[in-house]
Amino acid sequence: MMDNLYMPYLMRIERITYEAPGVKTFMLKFVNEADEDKFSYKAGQFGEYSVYGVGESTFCIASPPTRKGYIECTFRQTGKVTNALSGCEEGSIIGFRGPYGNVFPIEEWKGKSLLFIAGGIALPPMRCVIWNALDLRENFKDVTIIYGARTVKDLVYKDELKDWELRKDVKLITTVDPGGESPDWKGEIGFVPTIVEKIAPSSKDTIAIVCGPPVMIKYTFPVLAKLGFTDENIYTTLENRMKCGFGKCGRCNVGKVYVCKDGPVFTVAQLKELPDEY
Amino acid sequence: MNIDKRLVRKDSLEKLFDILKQNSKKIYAPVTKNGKTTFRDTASFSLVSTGYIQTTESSKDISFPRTEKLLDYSKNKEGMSVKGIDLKDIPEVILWGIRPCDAIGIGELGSIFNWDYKDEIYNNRSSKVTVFGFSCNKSDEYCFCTSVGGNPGNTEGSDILFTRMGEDGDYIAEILTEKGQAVAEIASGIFERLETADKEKFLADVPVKFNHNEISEKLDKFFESKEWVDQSLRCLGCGACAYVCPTCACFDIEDEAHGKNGSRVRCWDSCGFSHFTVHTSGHNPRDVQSARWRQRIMHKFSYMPERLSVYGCTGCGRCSRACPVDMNILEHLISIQEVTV
Amino acid sequence: MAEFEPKIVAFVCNWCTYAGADLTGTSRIKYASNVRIIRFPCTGRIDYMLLIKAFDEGADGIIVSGCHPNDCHYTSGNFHARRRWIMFRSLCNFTGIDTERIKFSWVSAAEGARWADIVNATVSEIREKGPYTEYHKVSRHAEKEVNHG
Amino acid sequence: MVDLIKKAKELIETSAVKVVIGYEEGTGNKTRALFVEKTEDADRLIFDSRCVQNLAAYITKKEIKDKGKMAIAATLPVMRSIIQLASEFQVNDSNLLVLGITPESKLVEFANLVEVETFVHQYQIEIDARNKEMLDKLEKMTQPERWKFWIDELAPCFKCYACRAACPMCYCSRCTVDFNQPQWIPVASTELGNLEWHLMRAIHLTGRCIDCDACYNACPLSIPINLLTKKMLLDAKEHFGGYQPALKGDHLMSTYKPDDKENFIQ
Repeated sequence: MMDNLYMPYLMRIERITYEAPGVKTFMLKFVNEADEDKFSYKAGQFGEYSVYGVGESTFCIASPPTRKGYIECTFRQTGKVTNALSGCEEGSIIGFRGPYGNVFPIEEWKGKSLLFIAGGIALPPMRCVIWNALDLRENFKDVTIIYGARTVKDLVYKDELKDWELRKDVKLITTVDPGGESPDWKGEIGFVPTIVEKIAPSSKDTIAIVCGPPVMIKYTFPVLAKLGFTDENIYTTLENRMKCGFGKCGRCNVGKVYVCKDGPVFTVAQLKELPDEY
Repeated sequence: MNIDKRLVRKDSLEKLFDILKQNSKKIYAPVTKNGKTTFRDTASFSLVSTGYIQTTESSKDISFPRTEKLLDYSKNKEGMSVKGIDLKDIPEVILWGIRPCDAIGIGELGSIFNWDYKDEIYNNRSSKVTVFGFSCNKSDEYCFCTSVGGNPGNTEGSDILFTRMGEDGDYIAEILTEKGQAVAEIASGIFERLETADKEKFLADVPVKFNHNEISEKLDKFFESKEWVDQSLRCLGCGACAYVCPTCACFDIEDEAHGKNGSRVRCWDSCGFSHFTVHTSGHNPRDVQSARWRQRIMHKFSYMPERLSVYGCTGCGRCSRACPVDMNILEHLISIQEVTV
Repeated sequence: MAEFEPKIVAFVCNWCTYAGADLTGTSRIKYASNVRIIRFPCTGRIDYMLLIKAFDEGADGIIVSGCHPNDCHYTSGNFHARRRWIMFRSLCNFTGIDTERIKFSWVSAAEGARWADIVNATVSEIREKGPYTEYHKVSRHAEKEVNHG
Repeated sequence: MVDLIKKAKELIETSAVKVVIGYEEGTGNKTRALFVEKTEDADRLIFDSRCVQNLAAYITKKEIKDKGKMAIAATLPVMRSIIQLASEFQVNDSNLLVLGITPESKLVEFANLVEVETFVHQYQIEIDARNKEMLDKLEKMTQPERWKFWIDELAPCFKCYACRAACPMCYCSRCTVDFNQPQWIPVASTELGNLEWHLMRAIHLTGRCIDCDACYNACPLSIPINLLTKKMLLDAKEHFGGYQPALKGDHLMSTYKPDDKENFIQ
């Protein structure tokens, strides 16, 4: 590993969960136990997942660092590598290198309320920090999760959504876009920014974490501002195309900021400093 | 170490080459083909080009090959075996005849490959290169090393720097490093005693064309300038500039599969290509050529100085010479300096 | 050392040659087993890159075969293909690709014996020529040592 | 070129076109493309024997097209490219005005592309003596010699794709080499990958290339890749009768004749 930055860990796919059309979660375990001992990460970091013979693809680690012995990733089948990953079976071996990037400053959030807002396939990067916070539940005041997807079918982590719904210490609001509801849908109907506005969570002592498609993010920030959230208290993640993951291949930078090294976690205050190149 | 200045007679250069060859040194030297001069593994001194102002390609290929294997894998019954390249396999080489602007580029490239994460593949390759620099006694209108802190007789990056005394003269050899010393010892008879020598008077005159500090400062607030659009209109978006550049480091990582076996390779890429930053979703953060041209200039003259404390440009002028549509970097930098924001 | 057994890839159309090859089998005509048949809807679908890739993946010879002129299931697929092969074969020849290793033929659904003849002739010719090392040598970049320049 | 400057000014002034594409003095005794959008810039227009870049490469470029109707100073190869592009529905009379420059360096004005076509058809595409000689030399080589020649020639290619970028016919927004499902041609520069790329390029240009040498002129390593397309041009002529780009009619490689002649299909 020291000699060759590009050498992935070998990981065995322990379990595959079908989340939504085209979306799967892999539970991965280190093939070599020695690798596992060396490995540590924090919520918000990402890695390069590879299918040998096909290539590498960048996505977040979706499981919390508080759960040891495995990592999980959730991906949507869209490109060459995710197609190949999707074709993998339980027991298959894939490559993983990482962790890369910065982290959600969970320690700094101690004593505050947390508001998670996610849309579609952007729940996975947030799931890591949600579970991280829930595993250290006593550190935080209110925990609110607002999660929306296009249709009921597109909601990911359906089992965990049920868990969160049942927990007394979590307030979960799920929503689907108008027209995306099923006859038995009991959640909200409407786009995420609208629902945030309707729920109107308090900004007092609260950190907001927002992940989702660009259009959702674009319309959610003003709603949060209206609710009194300052730019320093809203966190989000950026995703740009990457190859190396550590500031060399030259793709992911937004102005002088490298998403792979300075990100992927940014506050809105930091985003406002960046040129429009993401 | 103290710089050891020696005399190498013009007729001894061939002898030096032969001695190094006899000591089974791999020598990469400038060779001309189709009218273009490039560094190639060269067997004989007779093939070595002289008189070139600058080679078409830079010498970065030696420490950062255009295509280089990162690892091999093979799928078998037990699962998978993966083997990284063995750094011990990387050969020692002599890089013969590079210009000071290329020699300085090795370090600039190195600063990218060592930004936090140490890229030992690059480091290993570049540590195994002994650099025989040759000062410039000629320059052309594309040269601007002096504007980015270099000069035609700059010793930085070379292990031995040769400066020719006049058109057809002998050489001053400055032995600059232990690596240079070690190679010089193999052919100690070649390096004669030198009484006094002032290499400065033999060097090309490269006037300073712009103030690079001023440019960096200006670029900081130049992102939204219309200048990028004006400059890049004729740019065709090929990768010629990046591929001949001694400090362009953008790369791609790809797998090459053959049945159950294959390798992962790293290969050059260019920020000028339209698909360079495109997301799988189709979204492209740099979706017009002007944004990509801006990235090239900003990276070299703003981001690198700020983040890595080095310039991403050595003033070799290769990109301007290689450009099929005459995108002249010097001209564009000067116009950035002149334009009012 | 055992005698060299050439690897032959055959790109054939579904309607004529594939059916012809099927007939060879059902007629119990014995022929060389060196050929891997890849079935296409029509010869018009057989892209140049497929032939190039076959050599890349280790083929020593290639057979491309479809319906006789005027017999195309899609009326003109083989005419289009023929024109492209004329140019492609010439380009291959010009770049020094051994065009004797690419055989083109028309084999109808009724010509089972003819298919066997073509395969046998190709196999023996390629066996004579030996493996296509000239090509395979350059195709395995990854297997080469770590090189410069 | 006084006529051209005058015409360009008039076109911009009357808003007949938004941009005039021509040549200006560049650096290092080179000329380069100029995009005239303001009348005062028209004075920079020049034309002489150094103006060989095929400007037709710009007329399919999004950044230029978005400006609106264009006029282009077009030499014979540029006009041929335009006709070929028009036949492939990439340009038409409503978005392009051709300011022809005859081989005698005279400005000719064309009302429409049909007139351009008529003009172009007065001239045959001829391969120059130097390249003809090179082609003959290659023809006379044995197959292994030719193979070695091309592997050696193409080995330095580092896939900067300047050939593709400079070619007016390479206007695809996504080239075959940019596809990765499947990855037909390796992304990296490798011996075989380079050959595959240039084979693919040549075959995709067969019957479309008008022999302007833009690819060769753009190549920073001066690899004689234009020999491949020249060979295709000559062969097309031999097998299917002369080749001239035409506004209407079938494209050479997407059509056939029932009596196309060959001697290699068993």
